[in-house]
Amino acid sequence: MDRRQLIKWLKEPLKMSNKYSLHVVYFCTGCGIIEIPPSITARWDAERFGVKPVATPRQANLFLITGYVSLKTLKPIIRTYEQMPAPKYTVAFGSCPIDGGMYWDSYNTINHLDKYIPIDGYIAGCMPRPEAVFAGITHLWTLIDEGKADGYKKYRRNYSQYRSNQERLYGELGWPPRFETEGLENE
Amino acid sequence: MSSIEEKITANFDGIEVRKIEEGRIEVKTKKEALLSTLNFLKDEGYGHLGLVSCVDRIEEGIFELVYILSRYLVGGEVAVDQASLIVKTEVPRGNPTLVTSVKVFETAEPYERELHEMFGIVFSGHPRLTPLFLERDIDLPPMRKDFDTRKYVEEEFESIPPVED
Amino acid sequence: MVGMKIAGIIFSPIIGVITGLLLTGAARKMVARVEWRYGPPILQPVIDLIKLFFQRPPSHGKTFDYGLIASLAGSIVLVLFLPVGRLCPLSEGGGLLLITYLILIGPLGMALSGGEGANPYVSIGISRKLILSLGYEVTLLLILLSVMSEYDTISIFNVVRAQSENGWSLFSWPLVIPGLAYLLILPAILGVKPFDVASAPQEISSGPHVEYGGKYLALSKLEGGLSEFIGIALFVNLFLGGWSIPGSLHLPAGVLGVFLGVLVFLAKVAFVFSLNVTVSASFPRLRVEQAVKYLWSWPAFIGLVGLIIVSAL
Amino acid sequence: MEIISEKKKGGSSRELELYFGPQHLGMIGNFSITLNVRGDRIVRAEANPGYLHRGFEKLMEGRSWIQNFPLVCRVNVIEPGSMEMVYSTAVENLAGVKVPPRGKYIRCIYLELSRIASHLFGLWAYSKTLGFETVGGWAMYHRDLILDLFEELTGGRVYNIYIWPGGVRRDLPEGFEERTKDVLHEIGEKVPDYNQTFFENRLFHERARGVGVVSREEAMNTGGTGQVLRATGLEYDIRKVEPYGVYDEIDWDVPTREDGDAYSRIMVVRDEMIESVHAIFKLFDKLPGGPVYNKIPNPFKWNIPEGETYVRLESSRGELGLYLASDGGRKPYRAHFRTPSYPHGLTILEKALAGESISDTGNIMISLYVTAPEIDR
Amino acid sequence: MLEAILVVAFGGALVSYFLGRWTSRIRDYFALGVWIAILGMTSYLHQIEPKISTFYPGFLGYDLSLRITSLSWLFAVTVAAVSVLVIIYSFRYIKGHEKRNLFYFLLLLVNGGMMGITLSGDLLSFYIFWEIASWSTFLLISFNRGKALPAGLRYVVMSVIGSAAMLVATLSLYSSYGTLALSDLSTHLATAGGGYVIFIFLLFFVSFGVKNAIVPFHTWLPPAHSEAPAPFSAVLSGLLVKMGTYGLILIFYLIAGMKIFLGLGTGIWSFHYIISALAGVTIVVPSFIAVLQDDAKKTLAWSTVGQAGYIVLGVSFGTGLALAAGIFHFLNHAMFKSLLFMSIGTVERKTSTRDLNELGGLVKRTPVLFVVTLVGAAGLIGIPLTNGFFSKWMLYKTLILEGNPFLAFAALVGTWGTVLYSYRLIHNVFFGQLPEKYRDVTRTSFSTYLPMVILSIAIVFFGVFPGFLLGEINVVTTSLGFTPLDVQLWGISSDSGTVNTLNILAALAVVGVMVWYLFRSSAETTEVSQEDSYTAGAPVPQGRFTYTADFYRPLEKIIRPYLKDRIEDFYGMLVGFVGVLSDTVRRIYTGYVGTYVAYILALLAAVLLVQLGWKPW
Repeated sequence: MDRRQLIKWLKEPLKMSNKYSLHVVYFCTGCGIIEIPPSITARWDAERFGVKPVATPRQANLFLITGYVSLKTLKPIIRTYEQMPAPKYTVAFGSCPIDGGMYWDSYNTINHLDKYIPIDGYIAGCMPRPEAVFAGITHLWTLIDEGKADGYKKYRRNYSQYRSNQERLYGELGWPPRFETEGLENE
Repeated sequence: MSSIEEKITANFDGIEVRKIEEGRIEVKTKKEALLSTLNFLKDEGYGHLGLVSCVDRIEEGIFELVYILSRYLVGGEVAVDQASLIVKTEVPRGNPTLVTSVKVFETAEPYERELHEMFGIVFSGHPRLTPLFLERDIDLPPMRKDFDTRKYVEEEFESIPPVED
Repeated sequence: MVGMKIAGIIFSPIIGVITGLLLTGAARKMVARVEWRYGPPILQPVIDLIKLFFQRPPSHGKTFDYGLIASLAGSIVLVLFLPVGRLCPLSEGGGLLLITYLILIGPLGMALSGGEGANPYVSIGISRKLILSLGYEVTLLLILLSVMSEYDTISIFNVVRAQSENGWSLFSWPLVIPGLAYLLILPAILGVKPFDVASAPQEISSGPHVEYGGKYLALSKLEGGLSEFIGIALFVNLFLGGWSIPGSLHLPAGVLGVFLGVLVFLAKVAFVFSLNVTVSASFPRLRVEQAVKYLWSWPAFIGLVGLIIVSAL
Repeated sequence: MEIISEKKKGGSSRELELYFGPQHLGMIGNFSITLNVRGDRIVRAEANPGYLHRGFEKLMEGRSWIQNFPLVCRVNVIEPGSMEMVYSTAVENLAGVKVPPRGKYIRCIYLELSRIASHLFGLWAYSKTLGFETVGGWAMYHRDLILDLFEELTGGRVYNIYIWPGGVRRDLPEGFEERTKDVLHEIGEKVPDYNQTFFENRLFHERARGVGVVSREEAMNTGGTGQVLRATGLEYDIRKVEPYGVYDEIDWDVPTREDGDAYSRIMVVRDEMIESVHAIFKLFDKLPGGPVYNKIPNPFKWNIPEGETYVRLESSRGELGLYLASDGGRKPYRAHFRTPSYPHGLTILEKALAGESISDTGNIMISLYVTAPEIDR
Repeated sequence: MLEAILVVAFGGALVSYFLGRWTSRIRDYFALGVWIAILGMTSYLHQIEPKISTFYPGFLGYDLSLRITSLSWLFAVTVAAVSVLVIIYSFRYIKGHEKRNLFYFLLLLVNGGMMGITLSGDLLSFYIFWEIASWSTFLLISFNRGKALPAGLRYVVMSVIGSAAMLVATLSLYSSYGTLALSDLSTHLATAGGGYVIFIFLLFFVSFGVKNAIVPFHTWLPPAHSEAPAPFSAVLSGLLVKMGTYGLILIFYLIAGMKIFLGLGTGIWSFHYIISALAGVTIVVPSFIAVLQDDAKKTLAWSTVGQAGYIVLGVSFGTGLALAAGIFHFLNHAMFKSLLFMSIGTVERKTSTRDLNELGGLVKRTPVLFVVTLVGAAGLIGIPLTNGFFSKWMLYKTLILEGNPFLAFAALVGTWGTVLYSYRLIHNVFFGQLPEKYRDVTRTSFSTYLPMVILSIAIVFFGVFPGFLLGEINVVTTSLGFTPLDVQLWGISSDSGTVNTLNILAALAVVGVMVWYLFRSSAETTEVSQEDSYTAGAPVPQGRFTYTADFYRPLEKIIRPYLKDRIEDFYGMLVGFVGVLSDTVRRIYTGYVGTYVAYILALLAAVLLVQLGWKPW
């Protein structure tokens, strides 16, 4: 660790620690998951950078959505995202969460994931290679450094919009609103 | 030993048996005779129900149910003579009900659940016709030919506005 | 003497916590190497801790908070009663019997805290943890009783002192038998594979830690590291002679001696720990009843034989 | 009477309802099992699929015959090769396209390689559910070596779209045979290590023996194929009973075990991997020259005559089938995949889990080779 | 003064019965007043010179006398104190019960009987009070009818056997020495032959062992404790069972004396060692049976058997430290077990079940109850800084240092059983998702909480300052001939220094505050509801998301085969056997269970034989 790093650590321990300790909770939503095991095992070893899968959303601060999102999966995704403690980051894998990808006309996959939960970064490709995963993570680092990875704040700010989008999709969601939905829009 | 085609025609009236390609025999049976046919074929050694499928013949106004049966062969046995059977039956699109074949083949249970969900075919006597894959109710079962998935996506997903900060 | 006591009170918990953290980091590195990986930096647990203290986790209620605080506090207090090298501020009171009871505070505090989390995975994890504890505790009690009977004292400090004069218990007859039994149950005490049933992430989503996020997880990680330290420190003190060096070498008196004693002690702890980690990386996890059955077969038998021999001699 | 039936349906209030998946470290794939638990014993298990349902069969009806290739390989991400094979065989059957001999051999080599890759992935998944990340890491590393070969062959790591109606897309590159053999040798050299640390590990035996037993009758009644059947001693392999490609031209064995438990299934997988390696060497030895594909008509204007076909082949998880119907147009009229995990995951899994400990949920699930995407499609 | 206490106790019982026919409220406060007065009077007797006073001259030609020593004072004051708390607790608990008048009468009678037992100066009055307590206990156990009746019957059979054994021993002593006064007997027994002493000891051991539920005689206890009304369960477990302990101390150390008691036999075949071994079994087996119980009160009942094992082990082991530990544990047990029975009683009253598999989530509704139960359970386990820790620590220490590691092993393993069932009790009652049906459980009234809060404060207080009680106990053990212990207010000396609870307290407090500060100063938390819990993504299923049923199933699979109550089976076999024998008797006494009669007849025959001068030794 050189001196610049050290100064950074002392100045902004929050950002630095969040950068170098990304604990991952992931959803095996389809193809992208196939490249997660190589990234965390011998060939690429994500743990070098402190990226490590954990068991529950409570322990995590990085949410990997590894591929297209079907209607049935989106509900657990929302629940899992809401259960993560802030600050939290989301990274979506592959082309499908961006705009539906090759499943653009499927009746069971939603096309734009960021209508329902905020996404801090996309890794394009079908599906992204492990190198792309690492590129995505290093890009997330710069976003964290610049304070641009603020999806959780955005979610808090625009919760009523997110919630209404989620409810339009499902009708009843099965759990009460996380935050107050009234009176936030004007802020 | 007579071939399976001869046996079937000998035992059932009004049944069409036709070889469609090497190792595949099509058996067309009436809706009412379906269970007895399946039972008979199971007793003949066709114990492996590979697939229960359905084809929406919208122009003819029918659903064509497809049951694919084959034998569990072992050792040196080769399937050239022991062809797989493609058992077919028809139900009208207007009133798609059929008796379940779960009692004959346990494997049919999830397949029939799926067909119920995807085509709206009601299998009477099925132990649980609960939704299998889909999260929300779609008015028209999605695998039917008249279900336009692109229009559905346009209406249901694309209409949701993006979140603006 | 008073100065040393105060130094002990201040330093031994700090040493315990830091060693616990570093051991966790080292374990991750070592396991990574067995798996042909490079592994995280050795300070990774510290980075994780800093991050966790900045997160904003949800809480499930008062018991959820205070149970965890009590758990960590209990474990830290326990370190005060253990000789860490020659630092042993409170070890003259109560001795091993007190330790066997103080050891309970950590897990039970966490169990209470997790209980209010109202998650069945927590409950299953705690149930497994208690069952597993019963499994190894039977042997551990036999071992402790052997040691206490052999040295005719209940004070752990006296045990260590006797070893520094007469040689390590692990290499002396008849305490070698309970020593072996201790080595056999040590993975279970540390909760490493094949005995990590209580927090099996692939079965019950990390068990008692399911509802912990942010600082809760941080505290429980500190507690976890500390309890690993305690498990090994107990072994080192009882069987590897604490601060003493083998042979005719003697540590100098005074501050330097205390310092060197701590270093020697920590070196032994690190050695025993690395032994366990390498073993653990080459085993799958057992089911809990298989683990208990194992713990009640050979280790308990050896422990019993040890106690019989010790009390007969 | 009503009370009894309601209890049966809803379960007693003393039973705990536990969700194993979708977001669970022990769950490989996006799948969910609802466990009704008493103590740590599973009273009843209910498989809950659909998290990966994309409606492939509907999408395929809207795309042309060739456009469907990117779709079919995505049905199963773990072993896309067999998906390509089953679809292109079906298309060939309907259109009457023939495959040249070299094409057939290369197809088989490719299929066997992807079978090994799939099995290594399964080994990773299985050892991970037992908490044995060490062996899992090794297996994942070795799988990556095979994926490198695919990358060289086709340009894609996972989704290769190498098999094509009429053959394969391109011939083997220069020196590919040697490099493949090198990789296989490298993996083969580690087999004793695998054996020592995993397959002959006493703790693995304790965890896997007698767990999740599926008897032969049960497996046959519920549509079990692949390892599930072979672990009960039945030598049932589509490559033997209905040979496709060139499997009838080389000499190879079907490994079996007798007990039908998780241990037997995993050991069958291990033996199959070794058998596949041997098969690849034999295939390379017999590899003939000549073209690797027969020309097909312009894909954009390719009408396939009316008809229907059912194709089946042996994937790494069992019998993979495709029922494909054409109405004479440019697009398939109906496609329905018969995926091996479907009966394994929805029928056999529920039965095998009942009465077992919750510790063994993942153990049983992965040993049955339940792969979520191909159930949901 | 001594007579006054008994007059107030029994007179109060009668008066409260008649008062209750008039008004229940005044009866309640009157009963409380009576026992507060008794408590006051008893406390006033603190460290009084041992004295004897005759209160009924010429009962069948024999003078009945009362006597107070430091030992009996300690027991008497415990009885009085717990009785006061139980009466306060009963206010609410028994309210609305149709026979509450009878309940108060019997409760006061039992408590009075126990006061009599502790204060009696000769074996005959001891026997009389013993019987008063025993029979009113029977009526109280069967108070709720239904399942309680067989439980009561089982108790009465065992109790009659015990009483008969005591009667035989008493009569034998009288016929041998012509006196029953405790102070006289000790001089006589010192010169008696070893065989006779063992005979007397065995008879008394049967009698007190039944009451104290030592392993072969324990079978009555679990059903009785679980079926009795909760306030009485507290009395039963905390006090009445321990009258057996008092009797044992009386007979072993006061009448026979330490020398005789410890001098019977040698090595592991000595009398006191065999009793210690029995006590060891009493610790281990019931503690693990308690782990497997589904009924909260049954768990506590089996736990009572196990804890009684610690007390008997302390009493019988024969060192001063052990005896002090035994007496100390008796006091502690009276505190935490009464507390636990009260709290489980409250839970049962609120939810009308005590099935551990049905309960759950109550911490959200009744936090105070949770805290007091937690303190009680901590005392039961023996967490440092609760009173249970200290008594157990003393016991272990003497067991180890006197060269009995195996007994120490039994005691320590028993503690692990205690940990397991205590945690399960806490977890299954208070933790987990709050079921829908308990959403509207309300907090309980002040009078229910008051005794529990007092007891829990006492548990912690005497855990931090054990010296208060140890000082008193030291006086007792010294008066029984042991060397005094080196007792301080917050500890006791050991070979390695002083166990200093204040050290532990200070360390825990300082470290706790530091950890708390660390916890508080880092990022803030948001409180979430119970429904917001990790479920692998799915919403929480209502009412079926609590892990309670078969909590220790993996363990159960291993240990259940070994933990069958074989003694129960044995008795069942015996009853069957006697039933066949007494078929003729059954015909004469139609409608009554013949076996019990056979027991009584057999024992009466033994009495007669002894009276006729048959000397089996």
